[in-house]
Amino acid sequence: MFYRENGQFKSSYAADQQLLPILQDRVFMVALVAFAFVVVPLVVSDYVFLSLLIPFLILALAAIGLNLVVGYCGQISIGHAAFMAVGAYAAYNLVLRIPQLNFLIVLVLAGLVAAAVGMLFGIPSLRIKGLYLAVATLGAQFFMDWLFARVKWFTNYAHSGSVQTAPVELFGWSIDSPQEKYVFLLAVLILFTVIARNLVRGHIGRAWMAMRDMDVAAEVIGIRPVYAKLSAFAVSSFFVGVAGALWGFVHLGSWEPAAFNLTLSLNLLFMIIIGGMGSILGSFFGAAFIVVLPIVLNQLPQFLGIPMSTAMISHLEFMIFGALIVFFLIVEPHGLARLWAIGKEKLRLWPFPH
Amino acid sequence: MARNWPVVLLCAALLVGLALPLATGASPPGFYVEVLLGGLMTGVLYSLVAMGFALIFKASGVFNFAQGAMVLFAALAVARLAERMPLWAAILLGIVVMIALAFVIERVVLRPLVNQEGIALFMATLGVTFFLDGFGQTVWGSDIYKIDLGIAKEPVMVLQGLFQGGILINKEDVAAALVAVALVAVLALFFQKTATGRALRAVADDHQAAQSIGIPLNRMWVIVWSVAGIVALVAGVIWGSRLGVQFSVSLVALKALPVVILGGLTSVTGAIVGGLIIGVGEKMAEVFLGPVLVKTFDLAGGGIENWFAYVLALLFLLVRPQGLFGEKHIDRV
Amino acid sequence: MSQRGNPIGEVILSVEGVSLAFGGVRALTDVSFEVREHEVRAIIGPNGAGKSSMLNVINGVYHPQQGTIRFLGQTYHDMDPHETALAGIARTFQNLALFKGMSVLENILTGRNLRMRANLLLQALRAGPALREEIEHRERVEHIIDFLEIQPWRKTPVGRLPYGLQKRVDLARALAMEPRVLLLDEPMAGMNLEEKQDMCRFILDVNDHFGTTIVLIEHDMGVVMDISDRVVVLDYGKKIGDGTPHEVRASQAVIDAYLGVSH
Amino acid sequence: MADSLAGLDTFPKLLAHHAKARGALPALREKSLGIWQTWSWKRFADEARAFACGLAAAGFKRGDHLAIVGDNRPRLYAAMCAAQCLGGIPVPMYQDAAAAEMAFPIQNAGVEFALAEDQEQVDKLLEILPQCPALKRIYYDDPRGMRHYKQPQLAPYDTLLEQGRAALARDPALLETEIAKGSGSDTAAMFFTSGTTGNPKGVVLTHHALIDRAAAAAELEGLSDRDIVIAYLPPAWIGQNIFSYAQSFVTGYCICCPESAETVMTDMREIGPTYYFAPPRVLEALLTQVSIRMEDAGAIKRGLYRYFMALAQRVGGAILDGRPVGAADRLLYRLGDLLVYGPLRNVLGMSRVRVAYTAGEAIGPDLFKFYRSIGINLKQLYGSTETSVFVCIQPNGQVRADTVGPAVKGVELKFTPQRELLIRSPGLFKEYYKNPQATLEAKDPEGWFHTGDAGYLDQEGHLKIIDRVKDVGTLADGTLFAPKYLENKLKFFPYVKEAVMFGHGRDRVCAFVNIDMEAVGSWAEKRNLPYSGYTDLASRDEVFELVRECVEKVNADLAAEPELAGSQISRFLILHKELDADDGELTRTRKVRRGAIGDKYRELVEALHDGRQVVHVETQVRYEDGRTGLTSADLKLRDAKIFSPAGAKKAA
Repeated sequence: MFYRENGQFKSSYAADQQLLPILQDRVFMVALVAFAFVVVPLVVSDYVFLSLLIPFLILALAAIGLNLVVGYCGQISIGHAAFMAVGAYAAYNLVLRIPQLNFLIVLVLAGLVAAAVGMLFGIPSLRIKGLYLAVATLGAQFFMDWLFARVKWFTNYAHSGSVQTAPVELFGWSIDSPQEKYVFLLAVLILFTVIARNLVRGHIGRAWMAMRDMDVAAEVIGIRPVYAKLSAFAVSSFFVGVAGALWGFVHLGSWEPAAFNLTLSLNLLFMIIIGGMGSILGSFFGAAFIVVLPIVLNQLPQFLGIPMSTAMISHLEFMIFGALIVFFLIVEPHGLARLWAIGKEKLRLWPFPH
Repeated sequence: MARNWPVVLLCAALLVGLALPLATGASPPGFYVEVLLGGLMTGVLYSLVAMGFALIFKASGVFNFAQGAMVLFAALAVARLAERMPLWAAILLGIVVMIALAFVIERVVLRPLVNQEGIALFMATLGVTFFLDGFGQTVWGSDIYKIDLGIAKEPVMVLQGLFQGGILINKEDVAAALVAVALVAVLALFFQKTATGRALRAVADDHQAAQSIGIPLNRMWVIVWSVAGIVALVAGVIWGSRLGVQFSVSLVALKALPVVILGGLTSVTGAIVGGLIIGVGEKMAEVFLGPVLVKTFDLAGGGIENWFAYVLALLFLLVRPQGLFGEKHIDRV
Repeated sequence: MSQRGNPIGEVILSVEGVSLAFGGVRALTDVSFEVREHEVRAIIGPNGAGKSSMLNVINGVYHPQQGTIRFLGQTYHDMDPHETALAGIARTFQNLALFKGMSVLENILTGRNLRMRANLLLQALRAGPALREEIEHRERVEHIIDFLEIQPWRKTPVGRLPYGLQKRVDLARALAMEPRVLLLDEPMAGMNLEEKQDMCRFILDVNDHFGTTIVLIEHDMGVVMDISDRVVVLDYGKKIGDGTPHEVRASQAVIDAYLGVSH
Repeated sequence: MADSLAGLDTFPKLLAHHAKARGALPALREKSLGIWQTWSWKRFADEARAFACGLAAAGFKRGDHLAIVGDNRPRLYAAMCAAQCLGGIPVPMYQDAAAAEMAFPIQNAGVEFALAEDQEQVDKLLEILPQCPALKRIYYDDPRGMRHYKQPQLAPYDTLLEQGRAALARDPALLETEIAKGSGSDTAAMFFTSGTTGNPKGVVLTHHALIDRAAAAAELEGLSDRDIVIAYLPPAWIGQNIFSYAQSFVTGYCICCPESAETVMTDMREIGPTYYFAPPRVLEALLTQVSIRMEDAGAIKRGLYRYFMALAQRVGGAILDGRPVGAADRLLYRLGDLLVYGPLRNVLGMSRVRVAYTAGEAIGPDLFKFYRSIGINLKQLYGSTETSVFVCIQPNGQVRADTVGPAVKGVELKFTPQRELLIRSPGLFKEYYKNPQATLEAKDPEGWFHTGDAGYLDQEGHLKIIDRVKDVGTLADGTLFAPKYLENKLKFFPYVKEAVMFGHGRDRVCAFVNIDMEAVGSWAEKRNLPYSGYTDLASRDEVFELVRECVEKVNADLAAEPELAGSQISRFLILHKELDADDGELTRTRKVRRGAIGDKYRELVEALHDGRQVVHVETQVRYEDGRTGLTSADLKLRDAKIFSPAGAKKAA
């Protein structure tokens, strides 16, 4: 309905392959980013920042990471929180042991450590297919849980097993207030989103998708399975590792190993199933959904005057998550992102139905 | 057979590891046998859950992540029902509940997703896991509950003549093991001797062929999920009586996954053998390897049984991807 | 084959004494034949004769228990598919094996993957060399799209295309690899007459225009006789005939195999 | 149009001017290899000059003809200009013509050089080579499939271009001299018109004629080098060529060539032309598509569409014409523009259209109004190959559905007593090539061109065309009978694809009808009416009823026009096959050949007139591959109601 595409022709491949080829999309995106950077910090309350926006931004980043390996490369992982943990503890130890290191470098290094560990656990994917990998990654989850709980060096011999961090400092800017955290995270997320989009529309992204869609054919046309799968694990773990470091440093501030347990892994999976596997945009939808739903569940019964215990609410949350996963798999296996795409297509063709 | 040397090597290493505590004299023989038996006991339970898992995978190609959740759900059901009725009635009712659950899952989840890829079905069982965890705790409550099987829990000293100090054995454990073994036997009979069992095996061998000779797939799925549910219930009850019924049971039950990987996804025998190997292996590792690790690396406690099963399964995967008893898969292009 | 851009050359690929078995089932028994550069070589035989297995051995999907494949003068044993791809062997599939989550263009671009070099970091930033590379290969792919006349569908998800067109995309993807030898596994299976004619034309055009050597499996005997230079006949995993279409048609063993005379 | 074109009296001179004045601006775009490949004016000029030098080197001389066979392709346009540079004459030919049809123009024009787009066209030229011994060089643009052609006449475009480049580098002045030698009175191009009978005639047009008319129209519409045109009709038709060549050379605007015939709609959506020409049949096909696609929409969308289209019908035209409209309606129209008209224009690829023309045949008032009501400035013009197109154009604000507007600057109109329209204009053709007799018949010594069209000027000075003069006849009782007028009225119904009227010298009017397969097919599907194909559908009683309603509506309309009320359609039949140019029933531009049809189906005409109810027919049809076959059917004949003339007494 809002699309006016006449005259938006491409006279070069660069223009044809740009991120958002349609003018209206570019305008919308610029407006959205401007809104997020300028308007949101001015009007939103601390509560919304802390309980909604900050978790959303970090979880979106993690979901993008998981989506790269599961949604794009088709390699199932149910232990991605472990790589978040690796990122978080790597960052913790880097900051602890090399205090003068710039936090951005810490993030990159933490991501690299996570990538290395991710690759290690991705190695079984070379011998085994699909579902077996679930077990390998589940192993990673339990092993990492154990590692960070038991090996004292990682937690700097903290008695309780939990670690504390100071507020992040960046070029003299102390990222302390919710607004500052939000703006910092938003910038990081946008950067990583662009990187993810670039990767998936580059040849490495096509190699991943080829492995996912038809691995034998992919190998026959010359795609090296080792490289495709391990690079997917590495990049994915890098993203997730960075998200883990941010989750620890910016969102939690102090945490114990249980912060990155199996539940978080499953939640990440939930996000990409609901949001849309094989869609960067879907990762955002999924993250938003998982952040918003508990809050709605907490508020709604109150609002309707139905008393409900917190335990009840958390059980209800589980049930809704479960039902939604099955629902989406049956009705729209490509998740909210596909619904969005369909809506967009309808707008482009409006008033025609197809 | 030359290609099998890594497997041989791995098995040999396991055996050496198994023998090491005894050979080095790190453990008195009596204690060693106690640990071994304890491991076997847990292994039997793993085998039970893994059997349910392997059944479902064989018959419907579904990699059922919800097996652990089913164990918890069944255990919760029995525990809470037993508060209002005799245990046997609670168990019977629990079985009815599990069969009903199988119906619902087949109707709501499996049937709409028929012919989907394995990964989609796996994700669906993830959804079922979420749902069962939430639903179970909503309906049955989320505290820790006890199941009292009515068997005395005090340990009995046996074989005092053979080992110094004898071996402590829990009566309940023995009873549980017997029950499990009986169940395995019944299941084996069911598959070998009954028409339904044979139909199930036909389905497992070739879905399309089975359908073409008139075996109703949907009903088979209900049966197989019911059987898996009953197996889960037995496992849940036994576990519940030993450890109490709580959320962590579903995590422990997840160990069925490495078990089937080790044994081979499609093999019931594999599930049984795998369960025993992992049960013994992790117990041994925890008891004998754990302290060594703690001392060497200054760890904050052992707990390696949390991951040992997975690492073991992974090692097996790398040398023998199809598992001990699984069939080798050939790609068709 | 009255008109041909490239005269048939030296032996480019030879299959020497290949035997293959799955478990106890023998799929191929001591099969040998050669393929010359620029020729169109057909492999025919009744169902279950081992034709597809033969292709799978040539491009490394299966590894034969005995025998070797010589390609471009080198002997290969246990070569994996991506290695044969790199060496210059491409193939299409009997049952469509397109990447269904991608558009036509992306599918064909994957055929260029083995020639794309930009590293992860460059791709992540889509920095100069990565972007240049993308554009350069896009242009190559566009020529193939043009050649196979699939322009109106370049941005369509492959799953939405009719069967015949998907086959063409499969061919385009293989062509994008710029192979020396192109293996076609029943390129015309399931097509209607018009689609078959188109596909024949495309195969001959490819052979003529790019000089690609073609090895194809086909059921439609009319097609095989029309477009191939030489034919190998397999039956129960054994070679029972080898020669020009004319010779093969006259061979008693071949006639027997096709008429089902017992052995 | 900022720059003065004084002294630029030929196309090559204009091209040189643009290469200098706007060298970097796009002159031509072509969707090729997935993107819009762009030629700047400089590139265009370079290509044309190089090719010209190549042609010269190959022996192409002043006054030689260059046949150009193919679709809209930049290199073919460059070749047109290249020929003109040397004082030669490009002869664009229909790319969809059969080989046999191409022989006459090539023989007639004594063509020695030809440029073919691709293998398909080369094959046709080679086929007629024995009949055209003069044809000595055939160049081809697309080398695909040409590797094995060994004929000595053949050479690729690229080779000639390379030779031309080399020649140009050796002697740059030669071409300048040749271009300077050209003058406005030289022949610029020759277009063959497919007459309804006999051989086509080569219409000779001078540079001056084409440039003068192109400039006059450009001035009227205020065209500039920022306009964009999509070239999708055959370039051999003046109705494409004037827009994609002559006017572009005058204004410097950009021509866009679609990737292929199948992708025209998509390509047009991308390009978004600002200046657009479409014959009524194209507009009709588009509207049919819109209607059919809208029928699949959900109830809300359909309701919205219906509501706003009704509003547009009421006020859309007035708003476009700048006439006063109530504030509420204006506001609602704005809303409609956001919700329906804007998106619709976008989907049609017409969001940016400032000026759109339709011509070539009469356009249905509903069809015409539809486009105007959704805010597309569609206008009618009148012209022909012989007049370099622009004779009459409807100026903005004076657009009517039933007239074609007043004369464009420089044109004089007058009428014979038989109402035949005569034209005198700077754009008139020089002659029919090698056909002095036809030239004499068409153009009298005073310079008036006899159009053969019957019509008159209305009170506002707008031209109204009724029919061809030779077709206007009388019924047996002397009543005026204008068959084309009736046919058009009937064809304006979506269910009727073609109609042919017979009545001259008879006592009543009878009609042949071709139903529109797409429209009637979907109508039938909605009613669960099974059918196996055209013939089956066309013989259904339900369909006859449908057509009868259309015929009776036409009759009711006619009853209101005093002069034509007597010529209402009293009987009709639905023809068992679709009229086809390959069977000689339509011209290449899809006009019905009434005489040929009347001869071919004489028995049916007689049956209609003598009142039979059923008649058995067998006809020969020619299939696409050239084979012929027989089809036979029992045809039903039906009566239609005749209305008494408004306030009159005469009953039928």
